[in-house]
Amino acid sequence: MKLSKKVALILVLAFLVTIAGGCGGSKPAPAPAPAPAPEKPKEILIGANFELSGNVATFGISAVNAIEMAFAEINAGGGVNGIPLKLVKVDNKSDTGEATNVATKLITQDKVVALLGPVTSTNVLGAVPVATQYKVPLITPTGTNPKITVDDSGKTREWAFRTCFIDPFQGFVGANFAINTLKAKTAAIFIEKNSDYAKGLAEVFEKTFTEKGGKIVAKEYFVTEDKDFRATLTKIKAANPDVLYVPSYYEQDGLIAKQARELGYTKPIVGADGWDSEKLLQIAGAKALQEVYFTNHYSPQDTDPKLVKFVENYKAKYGSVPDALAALGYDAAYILADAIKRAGAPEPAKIKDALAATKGFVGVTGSVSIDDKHNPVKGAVIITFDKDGKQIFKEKVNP
Amino acid sequence: MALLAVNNLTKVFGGLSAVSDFNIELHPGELVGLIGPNGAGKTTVFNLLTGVYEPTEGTIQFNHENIVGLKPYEITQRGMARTFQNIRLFSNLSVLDNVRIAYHTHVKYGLTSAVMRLGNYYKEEEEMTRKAIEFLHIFNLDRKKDEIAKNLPYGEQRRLEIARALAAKPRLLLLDEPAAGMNPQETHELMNLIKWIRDEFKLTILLIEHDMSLVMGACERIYVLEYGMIIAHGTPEEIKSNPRVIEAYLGEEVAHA
Amino acid sequence: MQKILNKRIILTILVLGLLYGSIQNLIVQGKLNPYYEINLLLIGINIMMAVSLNLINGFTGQFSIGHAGFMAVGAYTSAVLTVKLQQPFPLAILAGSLAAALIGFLIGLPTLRLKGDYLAIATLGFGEIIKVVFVNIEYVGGASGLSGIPHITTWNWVFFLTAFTVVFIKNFINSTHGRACISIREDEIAAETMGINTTKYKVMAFTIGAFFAGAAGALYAHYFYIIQPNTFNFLKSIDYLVMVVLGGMGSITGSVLAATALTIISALLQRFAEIRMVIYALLLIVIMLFRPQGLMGNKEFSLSILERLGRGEKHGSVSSK
Amino acid sequence: MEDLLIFLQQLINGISLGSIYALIALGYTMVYGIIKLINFAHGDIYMVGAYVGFFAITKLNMSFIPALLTSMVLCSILGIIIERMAYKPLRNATRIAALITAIGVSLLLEYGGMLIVTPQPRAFPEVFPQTKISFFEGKVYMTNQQLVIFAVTLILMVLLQFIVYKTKTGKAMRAVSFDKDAALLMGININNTISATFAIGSALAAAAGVLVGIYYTSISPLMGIIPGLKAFVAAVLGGIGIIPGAVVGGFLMGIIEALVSGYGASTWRDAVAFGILILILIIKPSGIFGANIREKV
Repeated sequence: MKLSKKVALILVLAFLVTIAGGCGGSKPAPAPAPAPAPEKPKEILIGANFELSGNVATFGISAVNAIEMAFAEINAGGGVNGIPLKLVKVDNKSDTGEATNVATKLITQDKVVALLGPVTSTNVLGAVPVATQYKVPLITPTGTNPKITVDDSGKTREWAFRTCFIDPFQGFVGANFAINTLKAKTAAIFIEKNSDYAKGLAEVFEKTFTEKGGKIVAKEYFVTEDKDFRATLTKIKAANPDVLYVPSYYEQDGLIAKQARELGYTKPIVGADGWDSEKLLQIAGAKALQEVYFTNHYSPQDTDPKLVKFVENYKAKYGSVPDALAALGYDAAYILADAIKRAGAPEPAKIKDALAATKGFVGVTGSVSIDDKHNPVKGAVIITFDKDGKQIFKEKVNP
Repeated sequence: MALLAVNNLTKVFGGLSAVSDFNIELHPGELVGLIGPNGAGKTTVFNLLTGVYEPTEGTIQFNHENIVGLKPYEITQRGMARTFQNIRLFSNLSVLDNVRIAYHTHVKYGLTSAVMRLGNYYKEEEEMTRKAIEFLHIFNLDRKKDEIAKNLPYGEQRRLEIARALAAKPRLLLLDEPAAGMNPQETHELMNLIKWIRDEFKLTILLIEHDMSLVMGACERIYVLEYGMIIAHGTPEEIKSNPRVIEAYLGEEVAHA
Repeated sequence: MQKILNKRIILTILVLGLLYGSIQNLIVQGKLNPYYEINLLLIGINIMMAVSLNLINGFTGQFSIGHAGFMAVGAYTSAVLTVKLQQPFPLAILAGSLAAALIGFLIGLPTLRLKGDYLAIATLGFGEIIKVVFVNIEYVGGASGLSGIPHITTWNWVFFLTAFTVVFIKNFINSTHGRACISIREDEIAAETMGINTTKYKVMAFTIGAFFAGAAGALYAHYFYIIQPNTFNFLKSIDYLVMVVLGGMGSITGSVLAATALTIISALLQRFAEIRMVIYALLLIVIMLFRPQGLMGNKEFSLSILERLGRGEKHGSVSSK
Repeated sequence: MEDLLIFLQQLINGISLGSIYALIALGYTMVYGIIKLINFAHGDIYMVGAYVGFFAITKLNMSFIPALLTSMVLCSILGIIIERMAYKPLRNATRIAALITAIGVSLLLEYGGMLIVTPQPRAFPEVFPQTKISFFEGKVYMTNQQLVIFAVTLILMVLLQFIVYKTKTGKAMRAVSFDKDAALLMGININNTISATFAIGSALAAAAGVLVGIYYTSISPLMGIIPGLKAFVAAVLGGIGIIPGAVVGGFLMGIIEALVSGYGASTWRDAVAFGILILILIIKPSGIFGANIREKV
């Protein structure tokens, strides 16, 4: 017993030493001054600052998986301008302070030329000041809060970019669809209180819906960790809305659709791109998805070979169908690679300028152009479900 | 004039009276014993006097003040200290610290001077330590001042508890079976010590004890408790010959003493 | 005797000064990488949290697991002052600490009657309630948090406040007030019958602990640009509890060591994203199995140990005779 | 009338949510009752239970009952292993050291689980078809799954009461919980008794996991944290260590949450739940069913 205890202790210590050593080793040791000649670097270091543990690890890992896959594909095709990309992947524990910490580490320790991530707006807001301070471009695949790319005075933040919709657009499209196509007069909104994404979309939906003459009869909240929405849904059902707007991610969306139907709510439910996942059908069941519509970047009926290939490869590599976060992460990686290519040299300032000039980039989530507020301009489609719960194209909306 | 006057003290636990109609009067300088069979309610009386339990009925006058409803620390601050049947030392602290803590009520420096090390902090700490060592010296524990309390032998733990109670500078000292677990030699020494501290510190002492030799030898008056009621009260001689007491004790122990 | 103590104070100041000076020198010369600076700051903030929690848990023996709640109060109060009311930073720190202390006082008064696990669960509950309250105040950004907080916290602030916290709590513990708290941990009933107002001292320890957690929160908020209620969730409280237990309940130096070590370990493990938490979990289990009393037990490592060794004295009470 | 029906619906919502808290709380309360350890890992064993059920159904094509039993058996073994490896060496250490270890085990299960099964939520297959039951002309709804969970909770509670009060193991458990040293002197094998408690507690958690998988259809490696916490609160609410107390506490939590969400504001739900907990603790620290124990002086 005594002996085995000692052995265990030694093993753990050895383990730690290895890790510490590993870290020390990977540190760019006091390099003999920055290489003077702009010789071709061996690899281009890109920092990934993602939520790999903590309460939104699901999202972070989804996105980073897709990014790793994209990098592998790019490198298999010879890299960018002949130089392979290398992802330096670091966990921020789903914590804003850690996001700041990690961003600093990636830039000052690992000397990355660009940052990808984090996924949630709050964590991105913790990382953006660091990127700005050290002048390294940052792309968030999924941070929807307008403040990420525009500061309080309305000025565009030079070094921050995103490749997802910002809140206003999808909320606007969703509200128009509810009024025009669904002929809804009243609506209820069910908001994920601790999600910037959901809050932003809901705000715009409400504004647009009331401006067009509709009435919001119920506005309720839940938190991400919730699984049982029946109590609030009962309250919503009692308000008898023509349409229920739920702009969250598929796990909650699926549960809400299922439980709403169980409680006898039969009218339409409208959502946004967070609904896009194969798991939605498994969670909610086909019956619950009747009369469900959501706004998205692309349609699955799309036979775009790029998209088909992405879905297949992701499935093969990770054993599950990619969700919206994966698709957005994948595109963010390719948009970055495209910018580096156009920049000509892997230097932060040049990459930043190239990113800002992105025009008509075609990714798996549609065609992307970056506007002067560093937001993507993309078209949107409205998706609904057939009897078996398969996604079908409903209508197309352009920005 | 009585230092402690207890009238009609009653404590009911969930319908059962642990103590009922308890009356006692202690005069300054007295050394009084409280005896009775196991479960007679002696320790409950102590707990009522020191405010650990609140009485169901009755009054407790201590130094002409009604102390019913006061918190234990308030009663201690008014000059009553006690020891416990099942020794309650601050067992992970040093012997010295045990005594210094009891000196707490007499320290005047405030939080600010404690933290900033201003004002009387050093002077009072030094004074407190000196006093504490004096008390330890009385109980022959001064050489063990840096030992951890729980590492002391049983008899020394008992003595330390009394030293600690004394450090609170009481006028009335309640001792709950101070000789429990001691051998006759130790008990005899303890008896002399108790008498000595009573005289030296001008204390009044109320003593619970099972060891009849100690009670009979040390106490001037004795109260006998059975089923929560006082069944006899008098000088040791009177108690020894009281038939109800002999009955309560089956004659044995009293006859021995 | 006065002399010896003064010598000790001078020695303490000397060591602190040396530590401060050498790091400050590195920063001024630009030799300290910003990443190391961040982690140095985090170490300071974590030390403040761990030491203040140790006062409540380790010294006073009151099992509290809602410490991050007080940090949140300090962080939000100070941030509101600087962001919304444009007040100076020192005032914001003070206000944050006082607000946290006030909340600690208000919470402590009713709950500290509870003991052991019941107190733990009540403090956990209060921590969560504080979080929910911030989630529901849109003025401070609700669930998405308060952003745009100026980046004012510097190494100087952190160093001096950390040193102040440690010295304050150490001096408190080595006074009659501190010993009163310790006696509550040892035996509450005995303490009470020795004339110690246990409620007062429990609430006092709780309030002081909350005060420094509030200060730590204020420093945190003004370094990391944005705060949100979820930053201060119950897992954060657990993190600090782990530091206290790992370092040793009732050992200030233990808390300092554990806070430093865990911050460094956490930073080293950032790279090992997927297995980071697994390693952390294993470490916790293994350390507890081998040293359940924590690294330092309730011993302190201090300069006076050397002193005492020199005089051939035993460990134990600090009898400065 | 309309309002009354909505209230009835909220009550059903609350009871069905409360059943789940109650199921998890049962195991919590047993383990706490016997070794006074807040077994933080309990919520995670519930998660493991859900995953075992998931793989038993999807990969091994088991039907509901065999999958449930498999999950319960595997989780009891897991519970025993955890107890023997992580908690037993600390039985005489401070309770807080044991608590930290429990937190370590909890993190290990969560993130170790994440490594193995990926963090993505998985959709639990529909093992028995859901039917909707409606009352009052479709104004109040309920599903057969809610009924099953409610029934299982009550059955398990009665079964546990039986085990604890009528069987030899149960008597040993009570003896160990009352006084470990005395129990040892009476010839009770303390190690086996504690292991049995962990086995039963973990099996209960596993059952809860599988049922929740079926009920909510979505499972993920971090699914145990919040219900685990709430269930512990429920156990304290009812009087920790008391089996019917855990169930009543669970139902109470569920109903409180449903009513706060339904009539107040859903975002204040947790604050109200914890607020009530604190109030109850202050008024009656030992919980609703607990007996107040006076410290012997």
